[in-house]
Amino acid sequence: MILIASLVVGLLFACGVRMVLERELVRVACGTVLITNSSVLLIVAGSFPERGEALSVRQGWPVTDPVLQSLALTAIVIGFAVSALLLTLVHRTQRAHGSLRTDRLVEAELKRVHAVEKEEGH
Amino acid sequence: MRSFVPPLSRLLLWPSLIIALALWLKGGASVGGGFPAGAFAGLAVLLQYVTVGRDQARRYVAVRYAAPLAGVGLLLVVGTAFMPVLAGYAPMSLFPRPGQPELGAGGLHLHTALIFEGGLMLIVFGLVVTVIDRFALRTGTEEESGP
Amino acid sequence: MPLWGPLLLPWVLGAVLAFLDGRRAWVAWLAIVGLAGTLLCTAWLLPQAWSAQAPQFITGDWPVGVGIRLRADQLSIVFALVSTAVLLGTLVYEHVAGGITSRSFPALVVFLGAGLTGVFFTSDAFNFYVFFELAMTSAFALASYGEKPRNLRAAFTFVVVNLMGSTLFLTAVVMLYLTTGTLDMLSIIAWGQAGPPFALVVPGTLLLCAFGVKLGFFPFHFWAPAVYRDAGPTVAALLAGALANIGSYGLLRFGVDVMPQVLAQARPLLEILGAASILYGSVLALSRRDTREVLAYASISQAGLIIAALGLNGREGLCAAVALALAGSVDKTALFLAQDRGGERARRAYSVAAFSTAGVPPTAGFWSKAWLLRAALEQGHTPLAGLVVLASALSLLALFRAYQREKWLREGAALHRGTGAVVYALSLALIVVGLWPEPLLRAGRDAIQGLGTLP
Amino acid sequence: MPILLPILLALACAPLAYVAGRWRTGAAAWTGALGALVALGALVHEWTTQGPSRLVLPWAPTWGLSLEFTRDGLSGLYAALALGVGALVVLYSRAYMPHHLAEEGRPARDEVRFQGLILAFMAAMVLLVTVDDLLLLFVALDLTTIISYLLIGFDREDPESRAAALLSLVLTGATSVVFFAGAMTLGLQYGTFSLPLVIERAAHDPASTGALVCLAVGALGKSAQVPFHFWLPRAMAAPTPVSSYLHSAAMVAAGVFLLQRLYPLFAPATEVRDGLLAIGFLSMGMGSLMALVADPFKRVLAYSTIAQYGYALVLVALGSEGAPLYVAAHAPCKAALFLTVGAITQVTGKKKLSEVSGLRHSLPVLAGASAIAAAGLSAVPLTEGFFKDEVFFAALVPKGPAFMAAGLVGAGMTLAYTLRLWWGLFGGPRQDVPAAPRLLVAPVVVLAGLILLGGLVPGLLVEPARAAAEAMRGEPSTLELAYHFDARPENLLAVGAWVLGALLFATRHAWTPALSRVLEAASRVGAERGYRLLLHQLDRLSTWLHEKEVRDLRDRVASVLVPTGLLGLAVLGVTPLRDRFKVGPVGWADVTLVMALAFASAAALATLRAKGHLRLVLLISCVGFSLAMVFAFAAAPDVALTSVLVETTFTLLFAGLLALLPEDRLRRAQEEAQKPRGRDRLAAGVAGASAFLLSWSALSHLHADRVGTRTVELAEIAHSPNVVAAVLTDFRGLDTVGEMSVVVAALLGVTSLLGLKKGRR
Repeated sequence: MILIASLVVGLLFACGVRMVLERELVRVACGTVLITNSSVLLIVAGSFPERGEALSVRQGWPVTDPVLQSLALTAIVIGFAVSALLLTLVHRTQRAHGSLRTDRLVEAELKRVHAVEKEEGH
Repeated sequence: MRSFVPPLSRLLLWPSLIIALALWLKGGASVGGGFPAGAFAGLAVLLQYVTVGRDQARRYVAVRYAAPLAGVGLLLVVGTAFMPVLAGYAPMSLFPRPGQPELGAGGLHLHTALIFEGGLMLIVFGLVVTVIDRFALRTGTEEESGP
Repeated sequence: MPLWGPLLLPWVLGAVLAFLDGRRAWVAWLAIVGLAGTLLCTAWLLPQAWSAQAPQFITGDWPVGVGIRLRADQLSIVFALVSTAVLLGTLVYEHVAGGITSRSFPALVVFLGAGLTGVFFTSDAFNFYVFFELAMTSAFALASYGEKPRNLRAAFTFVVVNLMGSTLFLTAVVMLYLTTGTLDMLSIIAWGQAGPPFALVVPGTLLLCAFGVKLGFFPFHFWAPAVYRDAGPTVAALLAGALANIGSYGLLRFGVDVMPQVLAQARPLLEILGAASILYGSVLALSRRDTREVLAYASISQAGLIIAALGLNGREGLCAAVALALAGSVDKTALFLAQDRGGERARRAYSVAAFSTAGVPPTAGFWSKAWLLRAALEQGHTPLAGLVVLASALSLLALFRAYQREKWLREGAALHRGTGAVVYALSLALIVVGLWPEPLLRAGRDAIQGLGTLP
Repeated sequence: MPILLPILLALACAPLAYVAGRWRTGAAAWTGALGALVALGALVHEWTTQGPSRLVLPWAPTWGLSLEFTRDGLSGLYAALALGVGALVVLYSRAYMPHHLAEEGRPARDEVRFQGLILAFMAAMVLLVTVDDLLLLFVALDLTTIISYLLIGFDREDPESRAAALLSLVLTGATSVVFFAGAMTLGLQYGTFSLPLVIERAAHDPASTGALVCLAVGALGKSAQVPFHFWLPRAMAAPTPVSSYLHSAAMVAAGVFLLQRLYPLFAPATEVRDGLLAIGFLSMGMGSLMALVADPFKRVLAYSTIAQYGYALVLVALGSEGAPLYVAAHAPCKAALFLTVGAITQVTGKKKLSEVSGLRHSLPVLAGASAIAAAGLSAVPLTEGFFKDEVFFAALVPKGPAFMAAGLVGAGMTLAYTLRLWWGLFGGPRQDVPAAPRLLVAPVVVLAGLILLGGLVPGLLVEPARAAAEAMRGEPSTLELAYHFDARPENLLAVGAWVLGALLFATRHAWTPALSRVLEAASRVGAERGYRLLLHQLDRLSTWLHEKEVRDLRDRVASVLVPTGLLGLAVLGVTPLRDRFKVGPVGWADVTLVMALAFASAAALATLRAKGHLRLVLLISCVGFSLAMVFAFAAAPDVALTSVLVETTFTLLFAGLLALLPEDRLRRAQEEAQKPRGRDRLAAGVAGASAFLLSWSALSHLHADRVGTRTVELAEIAHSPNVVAAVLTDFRGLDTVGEMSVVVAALLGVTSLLGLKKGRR
């Protein structure tokens, strides 16, 4: 079980990284969501071995670690908030640059750098 | 097709909100809590946006003032967390304290955690609704003015 | 002053400010007064932090580990003081420089302040993460301030790269909990002393990388030049001056305090990374034309100095790391704010901060570099000492090349009285500490005293 | 306490002058000069009435530092020089600066700033010579560096003077950092930075050669000695008062002063002293040769300064008691000559020897006074300069004929270039120019008077020179200054030098062209060339690195994740841990869990192949829902519920975003995005493998007794049957408050990014 869980964590993480490394803003945002998901999975996976009742706990019965659950909840919420922010940022960025591609961002960046250098050169 | 969807969604709004309230109040005892409640309520409003459009959805006060509601929620949360220090307790002391008798009956217990969860609900509701509202607004203007 | 004071004040204030339109002058002043109050409250805690028992409380009075412990030792207090002061200065600058253009700017700065104070005060690994995220999210939202295409570009890069850092940090915290069974830092210290020596190496590595992203040292720094260059000057000052403190504080707190055994093993690595960042930052700063890019690379080199100091054996290196972080924070803020404008006032403030960054007396930066040099020589680590000397010379060259560019001669957008006062105050602080270094030296020495169980 | 009086007075000069300047521009110089003279008076008074003493004030006890000041021969001599020449230069600048500023097109008020800087420099110099602590020495040394940078770059509209300022800053700054490294080594070796203690302890335990070399490098950089000499000629771009002060009596003197102050440390280290000796001779020769051919007057003087401090360095290296005297005798001569050429530039507007001649007719007083200064520089009897060469020769005689010959040639060349300069200015065919303002000439006359006075009454010089030598060498001095009319080697050498100098001057037209060609050729391999080459290469390296540096967002992300991944893998590889990886049992109860996990993985893998954006978003939400299922099966219903709700909201938000984005842009991005690079795959592979192995390792070592179990016990007392709720709202409620603040902060970000105002982009 440990192996399977960690394999899935690794897989989700790898897919997330692969998406973040795309050259398109929406996919980058999707990638961060996957990465967040993988870390939440890791948190919950910590309680796989002893998972049991979470509600109406009785002493001595197996219990899913409530602290891990609350950590997972917090992580989900924070991830959600940040992703919402990222989505709006994607929208604004693509409007400002007229493109969804990250290379356009780089091009704009370089253009500015060259402009500054030219200006300073004189 | 279109004719019955908007009224239906309007009909669905109130039950959804009641479920959200239930999630909030039951949070202490069973699955639920402020966060799911807020998200649920937000989803219910989202449904309104999808079916009846932004202008109709904004008829509700809570929708128009979603962002300030989130602020109120944060004040509630921070207040519940830090008010007890005025009485000499450590921050995040909830009442009744351990050992103090519980108030309330049946499934519902009065506990400051409820206020806390209520704050949570408002904040999450505020976030969801505001983001939706802004997206909806943009969709409207985008069609008019273009990129 | 109870410990929760400096935490509560910005928090409530942030919540209140969230309602208000930050473009109004009185709202900005409210935020400024609130931050100043936070600063005062933090300063009020100084004697307590220096007493035998550092002030602390556990939320809800629950047993250790169940509740969250907040604790303010000397390290926390000095970092909180400097960071809040930097935030305050930046906020005042932005307000008097011509008005805040975004509704939420003051609220976000205050939230950033709350997050930073929380990060410095908490003694619970996951709570650290939450406050860290509070600071980061405020910074994410702030990064696009100005909302020009270049600002948005910077914000996007900043958010995506730092999200990776946050994920690494979250993973590390969870692994700490899974391995040690507790989130309370003091309990983790106790566990680490008893547990197997290599058990915490994995979370330690992840933490190093996570804080590496925040602090921006080689090879985690690649986001920094673009972001510092393209974000607004005030935002760059916030990011470089205040937010980067999380990185140095985190390395000190987790490395020195919580996991000294891991730090001891990581020393060679820190040395290498430090040397690489020092060289990389100093060399790249040389040929840059854009002043802010020069500053960005200079700050990479500063970050390298900090972790090279951490990599040294013995306490002197750690003291040097604290001093470098504190002085560097004020330096960078002053530099980023001063380079925004032309004219005589800006030139003066810039040159003071640049001298401080290069480690030229009488400035605060000199003492911090002197400390590093001292620690390196004490350990017989001559290559590092040589590197420090080299870095000083190169950063002097790079910073003053930027200083001499034509832009400064333009008188048009000179610093006026108000903005000048802010940058002057920062540079004056650098000079005063340079002339009377005792506060900085005390802070550096005492901040380390209570940490960990190093020999 | 009285020991501080001259220092405090010197420190007060600059602010006082500034205040006075605010009132009336012209008052600044007079106030400053008066202040400097009062400080000088206080110094002389205390020196004559009280003799040497020390003062220790508390400063930074954490490092065991205190402010230590001394009043001994060295500090007295150098402080007097700095104050005296400083006062004269400030007065001179009163006459010089208005004209200069008008030429530069700057407001006349900037004069006050200039004078303030000169006075601040003076104060820094006084501080430098009076402190008695290694760290303080460095602090004061860098103060002089900073102020000299501001002074040399005073004409900031002039690119040349900016470049010169930067060069001097970097060169003297870098060398002084090296000095600091040396000082720090010594401080650590002896456990104190207090100079008397260091010297006392060094008597038993000699300082390490490395530290001494570091100290020497700092001093050489300051004193513009080979190979750091080239900043000085360039610094001549500064206004003349700066050159005449900094580059005669103050800044360049600081380096040699340091060596004299630290002489007891150098005394046992003969190798270091031999090195200094060689550098001294080299600077002497190089400076003199360059001075023989240079055309701009100020450059002649700059090279002469390099050469003259080469002499002083030789004297220090030989441990001669005449070393302080040499500096003291040289400074007024050089200052007077600098002031002279400054006056000439102001009157004629010319800067080169080839452009002027015969000025003696128009400027007779200046010609006379500068003749005396020139005589002093070239060690003609009846000027105090004579004695500087006498002590120099006296130090060389015991070392043998080779040294004597070198000294002879050096002194001869000094005479030759001084004659060349003076004759070039005042001799030759007559040129008529307007008279110089009196205030420009008066300081030269005063200095010339002092030079003559020192030459006529050498007894006046003996006491301070002896006291300084005593302070330097730590033993009583027997220095004698008198004219001897006999055939002692010193006299013979002096006469020989005059003859040689006269010969060189007479035949100058014959050898000048050849010499300049040779020197030009030599400059191609010189230190300056090396410095420029180094800088150039560094710049190229910097540009090259910058071009190679990652600028793409993808690479910026990869540069975080790949090193982390590799580091993680490496850590797993090198740290021995028993049973690092456990496979873990899989029972029948786990089947649902495994299935849900398999769903999540399949959906995640499918996202990579998804072409359309909508499909992509749906697949992402599939991953989320599968994970929610996992949480549900893992008995974490709260997490599952929240996860479901979040995923739903999120999917809808994503869909909303897609609706916002222009259709064609989406399509274009979609078509172009489908070209993954090999290294992206590799990066993802490394990151994923590392994430897998690291989580495996972490999950294999779960702590059995986590805090979670305590919370279960406590939940009942906390009046909350749902333990997770209890943890969220009560035990770890602060986390939740923080988390909610994150949400509000994000909300603020969203509202400011997507404002309600219409038409805003």
